[in-house]
Amino acid sequence: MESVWTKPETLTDTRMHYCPGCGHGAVHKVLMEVVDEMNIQSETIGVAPVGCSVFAYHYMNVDMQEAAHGRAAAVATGIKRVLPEKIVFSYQGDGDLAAIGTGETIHAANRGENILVIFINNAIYGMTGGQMAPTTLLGMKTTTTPEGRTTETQGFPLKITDLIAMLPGAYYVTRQAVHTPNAIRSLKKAFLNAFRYQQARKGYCLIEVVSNCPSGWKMTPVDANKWMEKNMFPLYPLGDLKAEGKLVERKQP
Amino acid sequence: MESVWTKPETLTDTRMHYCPGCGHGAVHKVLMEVVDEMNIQSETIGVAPVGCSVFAYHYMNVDMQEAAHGRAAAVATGIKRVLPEKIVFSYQGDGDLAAIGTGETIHAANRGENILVIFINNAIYGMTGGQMAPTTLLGMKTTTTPEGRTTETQGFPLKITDLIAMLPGAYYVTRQAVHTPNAIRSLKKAFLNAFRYQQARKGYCLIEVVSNCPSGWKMTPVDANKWMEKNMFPLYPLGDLKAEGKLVERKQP
Amino acid sequence: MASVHGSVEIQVETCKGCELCVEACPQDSLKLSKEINKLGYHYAVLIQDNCTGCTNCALVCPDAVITVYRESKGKTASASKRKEPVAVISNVKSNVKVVLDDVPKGKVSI
Amino acid sequence: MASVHGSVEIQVETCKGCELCVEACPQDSLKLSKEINKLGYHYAVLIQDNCTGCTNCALVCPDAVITVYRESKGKTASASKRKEPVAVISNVKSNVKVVLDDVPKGKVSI
Amino acid sequence: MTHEILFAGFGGQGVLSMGMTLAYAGMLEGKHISWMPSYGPEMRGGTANCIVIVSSGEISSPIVTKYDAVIAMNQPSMDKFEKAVKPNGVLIYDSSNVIIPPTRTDLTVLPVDVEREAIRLNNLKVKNMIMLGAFLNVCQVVQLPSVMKALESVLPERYHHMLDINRKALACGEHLVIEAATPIV
Amino acid sequence: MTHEILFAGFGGQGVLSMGMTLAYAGMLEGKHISWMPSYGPEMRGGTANCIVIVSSGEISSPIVTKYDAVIAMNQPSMDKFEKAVKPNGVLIYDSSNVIIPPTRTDLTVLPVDVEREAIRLNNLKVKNMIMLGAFLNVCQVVQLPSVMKALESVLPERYHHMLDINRKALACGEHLVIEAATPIV
Amino acid sequence: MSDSKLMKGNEALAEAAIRAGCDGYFGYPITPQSEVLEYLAEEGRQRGMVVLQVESELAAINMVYGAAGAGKRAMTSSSSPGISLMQEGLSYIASAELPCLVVNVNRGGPGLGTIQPSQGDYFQSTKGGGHGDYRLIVLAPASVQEMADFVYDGFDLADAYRNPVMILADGALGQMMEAVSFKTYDPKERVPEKKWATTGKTPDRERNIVTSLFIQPEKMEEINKRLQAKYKVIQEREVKYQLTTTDDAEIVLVAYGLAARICARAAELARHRGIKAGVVRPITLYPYPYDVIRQLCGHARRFLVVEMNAGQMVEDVRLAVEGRVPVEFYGRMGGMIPPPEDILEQIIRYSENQPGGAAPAERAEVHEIMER
Amino acid sequence: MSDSKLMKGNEALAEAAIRAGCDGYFGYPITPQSEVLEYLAEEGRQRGMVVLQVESELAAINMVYGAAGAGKRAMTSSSSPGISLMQEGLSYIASAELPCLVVNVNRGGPGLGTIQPSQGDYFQSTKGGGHGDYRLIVLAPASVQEMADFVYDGFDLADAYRNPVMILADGALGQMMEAVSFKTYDPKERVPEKKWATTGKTPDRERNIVTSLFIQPEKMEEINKRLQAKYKVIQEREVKYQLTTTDDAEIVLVAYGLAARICARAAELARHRGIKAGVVRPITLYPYPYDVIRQLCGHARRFLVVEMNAGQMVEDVRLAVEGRVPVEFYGRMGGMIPPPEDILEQIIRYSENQPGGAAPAERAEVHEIMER
Ligand SMILES: Cc1ncc(C[n+]2csc(CCOP(=O)(O)OP(=O)(O)O)c2C)c(N)n1
Ligand SMILES: Cc1ncc(C[n+]2csc(CCOP(=O)(O)OP(=O)(O)O)c2C)c(N)n1
Ligand code: SF4
Ligand code: SF4
Ligand code: SF4
Ligand code: SF4
Repeated sequence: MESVWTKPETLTDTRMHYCPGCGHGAVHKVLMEVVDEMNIQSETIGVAPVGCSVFAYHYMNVDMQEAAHGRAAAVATGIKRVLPEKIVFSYQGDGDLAAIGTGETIHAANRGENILVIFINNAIYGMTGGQMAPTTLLGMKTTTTPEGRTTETQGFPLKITDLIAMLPGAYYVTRQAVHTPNAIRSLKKAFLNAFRYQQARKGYCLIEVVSNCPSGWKMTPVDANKWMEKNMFPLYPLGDLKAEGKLVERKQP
Repeated sequence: MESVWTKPETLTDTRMHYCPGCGHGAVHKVLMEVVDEMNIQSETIGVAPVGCSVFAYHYMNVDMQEAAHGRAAAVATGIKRVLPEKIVFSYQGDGDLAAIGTGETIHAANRGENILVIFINNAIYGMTGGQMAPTTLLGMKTTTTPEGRTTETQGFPLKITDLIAMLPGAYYVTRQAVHTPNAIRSLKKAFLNAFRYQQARKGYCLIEVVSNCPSGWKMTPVDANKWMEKNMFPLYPLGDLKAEGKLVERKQP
Repeated sequence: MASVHGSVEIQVETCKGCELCVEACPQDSLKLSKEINKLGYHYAVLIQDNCTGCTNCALVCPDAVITVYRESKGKTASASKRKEPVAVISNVKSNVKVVLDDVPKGKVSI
Repeated sequence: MASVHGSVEIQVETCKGCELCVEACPQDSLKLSKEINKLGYHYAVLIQDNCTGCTNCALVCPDAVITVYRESKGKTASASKRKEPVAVISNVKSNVKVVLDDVPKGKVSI
Repeated sequence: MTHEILFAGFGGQGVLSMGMTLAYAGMLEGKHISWMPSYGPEMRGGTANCIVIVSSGEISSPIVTKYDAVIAMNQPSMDKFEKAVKPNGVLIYDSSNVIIPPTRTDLTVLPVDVEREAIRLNNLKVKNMIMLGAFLNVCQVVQLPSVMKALESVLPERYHHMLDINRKALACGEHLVIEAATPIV
Repeated sequence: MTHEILFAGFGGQGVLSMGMTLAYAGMLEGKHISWMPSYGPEMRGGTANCIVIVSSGEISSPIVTKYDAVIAMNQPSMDKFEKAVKPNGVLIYDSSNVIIPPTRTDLTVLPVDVEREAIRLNNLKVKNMIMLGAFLNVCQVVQLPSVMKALESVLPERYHHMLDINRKALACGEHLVIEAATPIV
Repeated sequence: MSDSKLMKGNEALAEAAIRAGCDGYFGYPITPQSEVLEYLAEEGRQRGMVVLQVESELAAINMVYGAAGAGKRAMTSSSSPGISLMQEGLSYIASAELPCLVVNVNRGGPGLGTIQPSQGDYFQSTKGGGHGDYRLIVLAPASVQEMADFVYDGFDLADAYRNPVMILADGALGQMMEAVSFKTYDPKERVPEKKWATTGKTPDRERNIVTSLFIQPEKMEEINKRLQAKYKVIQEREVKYQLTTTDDAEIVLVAYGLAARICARAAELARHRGIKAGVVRPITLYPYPYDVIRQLCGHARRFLVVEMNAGQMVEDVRLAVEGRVPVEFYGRMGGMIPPPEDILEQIIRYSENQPGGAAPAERAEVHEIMER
Repeated sequence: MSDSKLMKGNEALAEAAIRAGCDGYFGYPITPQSEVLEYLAEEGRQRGMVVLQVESELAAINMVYGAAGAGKRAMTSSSSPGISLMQEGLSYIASAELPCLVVNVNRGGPGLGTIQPSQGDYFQSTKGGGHGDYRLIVLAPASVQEMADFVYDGFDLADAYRNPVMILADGALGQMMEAVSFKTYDPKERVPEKKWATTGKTPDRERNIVTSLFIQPEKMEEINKRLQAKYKVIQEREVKYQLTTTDDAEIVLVAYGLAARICARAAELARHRGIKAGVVRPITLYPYPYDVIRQLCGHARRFLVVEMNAGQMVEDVRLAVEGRVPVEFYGRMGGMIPPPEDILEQIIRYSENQPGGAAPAERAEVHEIMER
């Protein structure tokens, strides 16, 4: 027989430190698959966040920089501005991108930086042990919302991707997932689009991946994915929010 | 004859340091007028920004705190959370609120902090001598955009008020001005609303005041106001963006 | 001649001569003086007695230096209350082309 | 019995037993082993020879430890290329109630 | 009198709570105690461990490098800490997880097949308590009753339905060592 | 030979450019120079000032507190800096803006009615150059031609159409002092 | 010890904050101190305290500014990188003279570094990591009990001097468990009236303004003089330290926090070998116990400073000793903890008067570096 | 001096940045240094440099991280409060060993303070305001010419040691004008090849990773040792200072930046009065010229440290002198500049051996403070 699916070459052989079933691994895999297919390893520079994916550079065989917590978009801007010919992406969690990094996130998008920002939304702070994230759902229990998130104290889940889509600087904004083979296929297309747009100097692209955190959620991976479909997708519906610079009409939940 | 208009009592007699015709003075005046009329001087705590209005506490005869550049919303949050019965407002310029303070601005709104944020949008950094602001118009010349603002380098004017209006935590979001007697009357109503909402614990209110900066714009006050009507209002149309928690339908330019 | 009679009091020493009141006055009752005050500004003055006390000038004045008075309907002005405008200039012509030399530059910058 | 014939190769030592592949497999060809690997995980194994090589398991596997093979249409399998699943377990019953004791807690936290 | 003890094993094996239970028992007996966990990376997959000091007097350094006793729940721990036991100290290990037994001859070495016992108790979550029981039998750092009592505080409320099985495990562990005395490998 | 000079006045009176022009002229003549402005709050409304040092040798401190000459363009500056002039130094001031004349008798005091001259030149923006011209007449810190030349570099391109009127102002200032010699108050 | 609990340092600190009457806690998670926020999120909220997980450390320190300025007891906690982000805020708080408590559970740096215990932030804490001339009062606990006790002291000192107080611990102290008991403490009795706070301008007083802006340099210098005078008083009144067998010590160890406890053990071992060793443990890192160290120069033949960093406090020891006797340094970096045995080794070396100490690096290494 | 221009210090620095081949400038306006950004926004952009006004100092320093990590010459500039916001970023940059230039045009603090010139950020710059053990190379210009020259030196040093370099000036140096000339300098010849930079992984090499994360303490300690070894070399090789009439000086002034020039004048005046005064001006504040100061203890009867702060560098002088002779301090704070005459007064006082110096505050004042 011949192999019909093998690990992408640009993904290193290092065993990933992620917990069993964690979405980070899947996203890494698809991303590197696209780097392989587009044959852009030598022009790609990635920026890792502070978060569980802080070690992304152990697994992605491309030049990478590890940014301070929340500053990945600024670091990516610094790189892209002095190396405009290269393909630059940042990879960030919800705490990194939507809490401490809010300013850098919004202004990079508003400047229309010609970069790709990958946003892993698992509604929790995985790395530090399961605290509330800006995207944590109402009523969701975390180590810092033991009674569940309430609007009085912690406000509302922040749909930052929707805000970014409103900015004229943002060219392509989409929300994806990695829980099923089809979701994976769709995410792969999104990555292809984003990198092609960057090559064409179209400007800022944001790909949110609604993902899981079995450890933080205290569920088995299989249950976590089920819970995600049931509870996260309604608030964070999958699909394009902005395509080719135009807002995509979609009924808001 | 009897006096039909006199300086509000809560406005101190200190001569304001603002340049001739600067909108800051007018906003201070209206704000204190409302504090007088609502008779809330003793419960009101203000937060001054870093910007030309850094000395606001010289002119407003209420307890005030001077916040670090961009952190006024955080400081206001700190005050309001420990003194929930008081009326708390922050007063910020566009650099303070929409550049360095982006994170604090958005998260205070998203938490639905029960405070009023007053946002003076003069499309420039007045205090530091006329550099570009996030709200600076495209093509507008400033000391840091000598050729005029271009999207390539500096991105787009940031309509942060529109973003905030999208957040469920924001209850009342409006855009006002101070260039005519009617604008002043309308702004006064807005202040009254916001303070009443705060007393009723409705949550976060944002009042943007599209204003001028004769010095920064290098125009006489009269010309500045004309220029403002002609160039700023189309991009920053006056009126409510969100009333009583609901987005107000309005055609975006 | 306006139906309602009013008047304004302007603190000339704190006026910054921004001219916004002049612009806002529907009666053209205001103008900038030829003289400058201690701060070097040409201050606003009432130049005609046609003020209706509409308060427009006071509303737009950023420095709140204008107080507006109005003939109270029904009752006649009690001398005590009545106030004269502090400065009225008959001839505002001037052969000096006054240039509002660049609006004070170096403000406090932090 | 599936029309197309395929098979998978699973690196049992790096598998973390997350069971997502098991979930994703339309043929129910996969299951978690009774044994644990060096890392203490019950790894995925192919338990039936009905794999169609649809690649679903490989696609969802977060750790990219699955390689998928398929009978190439037209030509017969060249022995050289053919690979056997590394581990096949006949009886997956077990009298030990295996509890996936709390998913590794103390992850790197920064 | 001071006991310096190290508990080591995989992240999931509950070595930290083993130590915590012992420390708590020590506290209940009015002794000075300290519990110093390893935290961070080595806890994932690799080994977790904690140093427990139980003493009749003030404890200066909570950090030591030589131990009166080491409890090793897996091979990596054994490899890493065999040499850290003081001469004539005690080295107890989970023989179901440790393939290569220790080589030192100046120690009391006790292999314990906690796996087997756990299966007998039909609960793999109490391996650590079985081990603790076994340990307490050879080193009377604290009294078993104190440990039983300690469990109530160490186990979070929501797990109190498991108090009994844990107590059973402790007891069974204690009795085990008698067998162990005649080495079972 | 070192000249330490202070220019002071309102923000809008162009005292900074006065000093800058002098400094530039000094540089053109190959002298060592430094220009130290006051910056910040006191510039709004209040007084702005700058210290200009022109010297044949290295300039150590650009900051001094006593001056060979002070040019005061308004009352506050006069009040503040009269005492800062070195004995036998020069104190020139704009008599159209200074109501209370200086009282020191150990100085060369020169009131100059720049307002009147400016009106004569029908341009109130060149008061500062009139004053500079007057000053240069009493203290030949640099040669007038150098100053004329300096103007080209100090005036931003977009104002070069005003070079002439400024030169005129300088000249007229120089000539003024002859009158001033016989004090006009 | 019946009333004592077995707690992590971080938990003990959090529990003490509640008992000390802390009105508002504003924080952002970071290892190795997230337990503080987590404990308060559960216990604190239930017991009526304002506990907010905020968007960043920047927001946190500025919320503390606001809450402290409003006259309430406010605090935040973080670890090294997060504390670096608070430097502007701390400078503002010190300048506006607001009382508050900031906790740094120090981890190994620089940069993202590691999460293991470190004392690498000594300079930042004691000399001022923010801009301008200001000082934090810095308390260095060495046990879980002190992690709790110093919270009360911290708030009291902060209120007494209207100055920010920092508790500088390390990851190990935050994570380790010891028996801790909580003293009876009634905030109502302790918290002074705060006439200066912004609580709303009542007719009976002028408005209160909390600011750090004094644009006129003359005024700003006055403020600075006031601050310096205050620091002088603090230096005179608030120095705290602990001496262990220093009376006859010929070799004196100087260390703080966890390192001090390890040194105590090392000194003990040294004395078993007949070496007269003692330990000075600064409890307040600012104000610093210069005097006591100077006095020890009498019989001490040598000082050995032990830190979990590259040598920071050693400068303060040198400033105290002023060359009277040699001051040696031994340190471990990047999250490594020096075991008592290693320190003993150093003691022996020096008591035998051998040269050395922890050489930063070999010449070879150095060249390798330059060759890069 | 035909080729020389009359420029503000800020402008000269900006012009030099362009000529030094700075590829990217990322900054945020703040007085008294906004002219740097403004000059570059016009001149720099026209001459092909990347010049970005960004949303905050935080963003700026992290963009510098990115650009420097990409192998380009990157810089930012700010003033005190803005620099405080960069402390986390600076610690990251130092840890990841990225070469870059950071300019601090120091103003009076703490807090928002004033915009007048100050030297209050000495500690922050030299001891590390950020977390962990790291050092910046700190250059202190004293003239507009040096504001320009030190930009070239700064970039060269940064590249040579892969270390962030800070130019620490003050508001006056930024705002004052002097004649300045620009040397010929060809970046192409000076910028070394940066094999470690992230420029895209080509087949011929392993991927490059820029990071400051070393989670294993053993590894992190190695990194720290490497850094310390590097700093040792820097301390050995890069110390720069200027001596003025110190050969026979009995009273030696120590000051840097603008204060040093004022001291030079004061020393001159002192010598007119027959007092043998001299000045040591540290040009590099890190590495610090400890040795030269130590050597001067020979004939110097006294040191007088003059700073525009409450006394920060004086600690380094004391560390050098180690009590051999008295070290006095005179400082002005909050944006005040000490005129030569005042310093002369101090010199006279000390040469007449009177006690004193700038007493921080009177006892009375102190009490007043405590009474608050
Ligand atoms: C300045 C700073 N603050 C806080 C932290 C601690 N920290 C590390 S990762 C993280 C958040 C991780 O959550 P997220 O960004 O959602 O990524 P995830 O781990 O969930 O993938 C935090 C708060 C830090 N390292 N630096
Ligand atoms: C941390 C910090 N960065 C920068 C500054 C300098 N600064 C003071 S005010 C200001 C911006 C003022 O503009 P804006 O907020 O629009 O208010 P305006 O002056 O226009 O009213 C800046 C950048 C500062 N004081 N602190
Ligand atoms: S903690 Fe959550 S996000 Fe982090 S690796 Fe584990 S599962 Fe993934
Ligand atoms: S600079 Fe602009 S904003 Fe500031 S006071 Fe003047 S006019 Fe107003
Ligand atoms: S509006 Fe006010 S400040 Fe302006 S000119 Fe009229 S009176 Fe004067
Ligand atoms: S998905 Fe991958 S890691 Fe998970 S069980 Fe299957 S093979 Fe193992």
